[in-house]
Amino acid sequence: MSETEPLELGALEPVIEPAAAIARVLGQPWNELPQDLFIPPDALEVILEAFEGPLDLLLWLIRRNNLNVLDIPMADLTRQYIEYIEAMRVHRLELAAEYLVMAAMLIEIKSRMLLPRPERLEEGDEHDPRAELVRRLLEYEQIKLGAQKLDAVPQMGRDFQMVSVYLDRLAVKRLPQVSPDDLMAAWADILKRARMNTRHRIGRQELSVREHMSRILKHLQEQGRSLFSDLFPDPAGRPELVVTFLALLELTRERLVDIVQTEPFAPIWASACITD
Amino acid sequence: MTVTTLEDIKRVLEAVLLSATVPLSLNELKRVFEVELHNDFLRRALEELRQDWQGRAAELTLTAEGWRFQTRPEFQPYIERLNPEKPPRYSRATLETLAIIAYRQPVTRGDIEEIRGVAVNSQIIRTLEERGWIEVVGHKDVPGRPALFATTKQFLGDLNLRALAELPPLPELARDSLLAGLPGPEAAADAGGVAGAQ
Amino acid sequence: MTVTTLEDIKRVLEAVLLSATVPLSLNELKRVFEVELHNDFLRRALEELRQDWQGRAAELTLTAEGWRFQTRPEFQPYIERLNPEKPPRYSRATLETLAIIAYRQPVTRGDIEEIRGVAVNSQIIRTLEERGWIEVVGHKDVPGRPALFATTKQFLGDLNLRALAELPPLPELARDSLLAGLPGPEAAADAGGVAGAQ
Repeated sequence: MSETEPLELGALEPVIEPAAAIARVLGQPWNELPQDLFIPPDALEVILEAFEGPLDLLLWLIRRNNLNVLDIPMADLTRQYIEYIEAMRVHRLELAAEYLVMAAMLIEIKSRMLLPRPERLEEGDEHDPRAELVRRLLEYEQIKLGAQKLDAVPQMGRDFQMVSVYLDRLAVKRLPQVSPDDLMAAWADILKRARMNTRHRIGRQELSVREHMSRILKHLQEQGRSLFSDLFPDPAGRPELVVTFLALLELTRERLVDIVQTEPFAPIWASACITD
Repeated sequence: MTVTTLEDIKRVLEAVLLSATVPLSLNELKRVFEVELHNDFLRRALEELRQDWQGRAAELTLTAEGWRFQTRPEFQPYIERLNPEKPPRYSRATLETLAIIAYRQPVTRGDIEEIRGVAVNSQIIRTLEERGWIEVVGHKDVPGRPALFATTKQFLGDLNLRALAELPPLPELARDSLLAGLPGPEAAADAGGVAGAQ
Repeated sequence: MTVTTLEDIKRVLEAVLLSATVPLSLNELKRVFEVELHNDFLRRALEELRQDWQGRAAELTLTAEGWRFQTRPEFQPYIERLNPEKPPRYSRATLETLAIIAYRQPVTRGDIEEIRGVAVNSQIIRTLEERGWIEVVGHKDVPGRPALFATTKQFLGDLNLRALAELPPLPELARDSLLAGLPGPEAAADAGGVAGAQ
């Protein structure tokens, strides 16, 4: 994948550095990479962009130039880096700072190397001031290579696509499902409402109308006909009288009962209609 | 890969159409190839691809918007089980109407209105009729000769019942209190009789 | 349609997987059928389906996220010609950050900075989070309780991996080469091998 980018230096020498080491200044490729840690101030920005940080730069210097990082003339390097502080104050100081930390670290290592070594050297590395730097460089290099490998793994969206064919959701219309229990629940709802209605109708004794209708009908079927006043129960409260009267009206309306009065103030007779 | 044969072209079309999220026109499909392909040739490749997919779970179709792969309708129930949309539900009014017809059949619209205490929306009756769950089984011998509704065999089948008697029984208490609150002594006899007799 | 044969099951799996917009786990695929299928049976059907698709434009793969159909990489140039909007290529900084999280997880920002030797740009973390590749899996029990980052299932899925163990192995580097300031022969071989393989 990364092979598509120009790799001019890489073509000449077997370095592991990816093409990113080649920076571009105002669109022109920048091929003059530093030979050591001396970076001309006018190229610093380019270097900062070309490398991912001081570890990257250091690694590149070691790998490409076979530079012994510890043989760097530290005095010159220090002077140079102090100049950078001035140059970089304007912008990207925070990035330059990391390079300065690295320079300081190198100087520290160098100075420690100059000091007489302690007697106990059996464990080797632990007393080697370079150990920590080497560990970090190795770890960084490993991650750097890991990142390249990771980038080479085929990626969804970049190297292949998820297949997702059209699903015609409207093709089959979904119908509500009803279970027998739903019906029972619906019935219970009707009931609940009915009960509430009943409570409101207390005193109207609606059922009584039908009851009285039945009673009157039965009475008339037995008796053939009856005096209007005999149809009313005795004794009866006002509600019952009203309900009986309503029952009679209803029976008349339904043409189940005939009510006859031959002349004003004559007795009123009720009789069951003859059914055909 | 380089496209040289008709098979190659079919494979490329397959890849492009399988991963597309919208139907693709012939012109769009043409753009995919380095070399300019003749429309007829492309159509032939698409037609062959369509036939290759016969008997598979998806089909290549040409819609007004272009070519696309889509799953065959018979697989939809399976796909839906994976990602169940909230199933649609009948309104309370519809369910109550259905319950009244199921438990008290045969009933007229008037009966339903009387029991529910509100007018019956014609749309509800139509919905249940279209579903094939209720039907008119006769007309009541009263003025206006209103239709008598009853449930159908399909209703029993869809609810996994062998007979109306398998409907959940109404609790005794409920029946009494319902009847107490509702007019009609004859209704009492019916309600018990219908549920038991079917 | 009713599912009775292995072929039927394969067709249903095909329909479900072709239309899915996300990879599907074995359990999700199981849910699709009315009858409970044995895992081994389902795996066998999937394996057969995978083989049926050999030589077609798409392939059935199993990743950490589950089963899915995906186009074969060789068709990507054609698909891209249709849809020239390419996903962004990640910068080295982003890739290195991702590599640290992938290989060393769970890690804090501080860990990443320690390894890379430079401050972590918040935008990089955000980019990877938005891609759904990394997530905060906890907080380190140190002052400030910094967030611990790890890669997600989707990261594995997008890279076609079933587990972290399938990540390309990190090269073993010889420390001597650095210590001497000179590349050792084995390091050179390693490095050359890696660069050559890309």
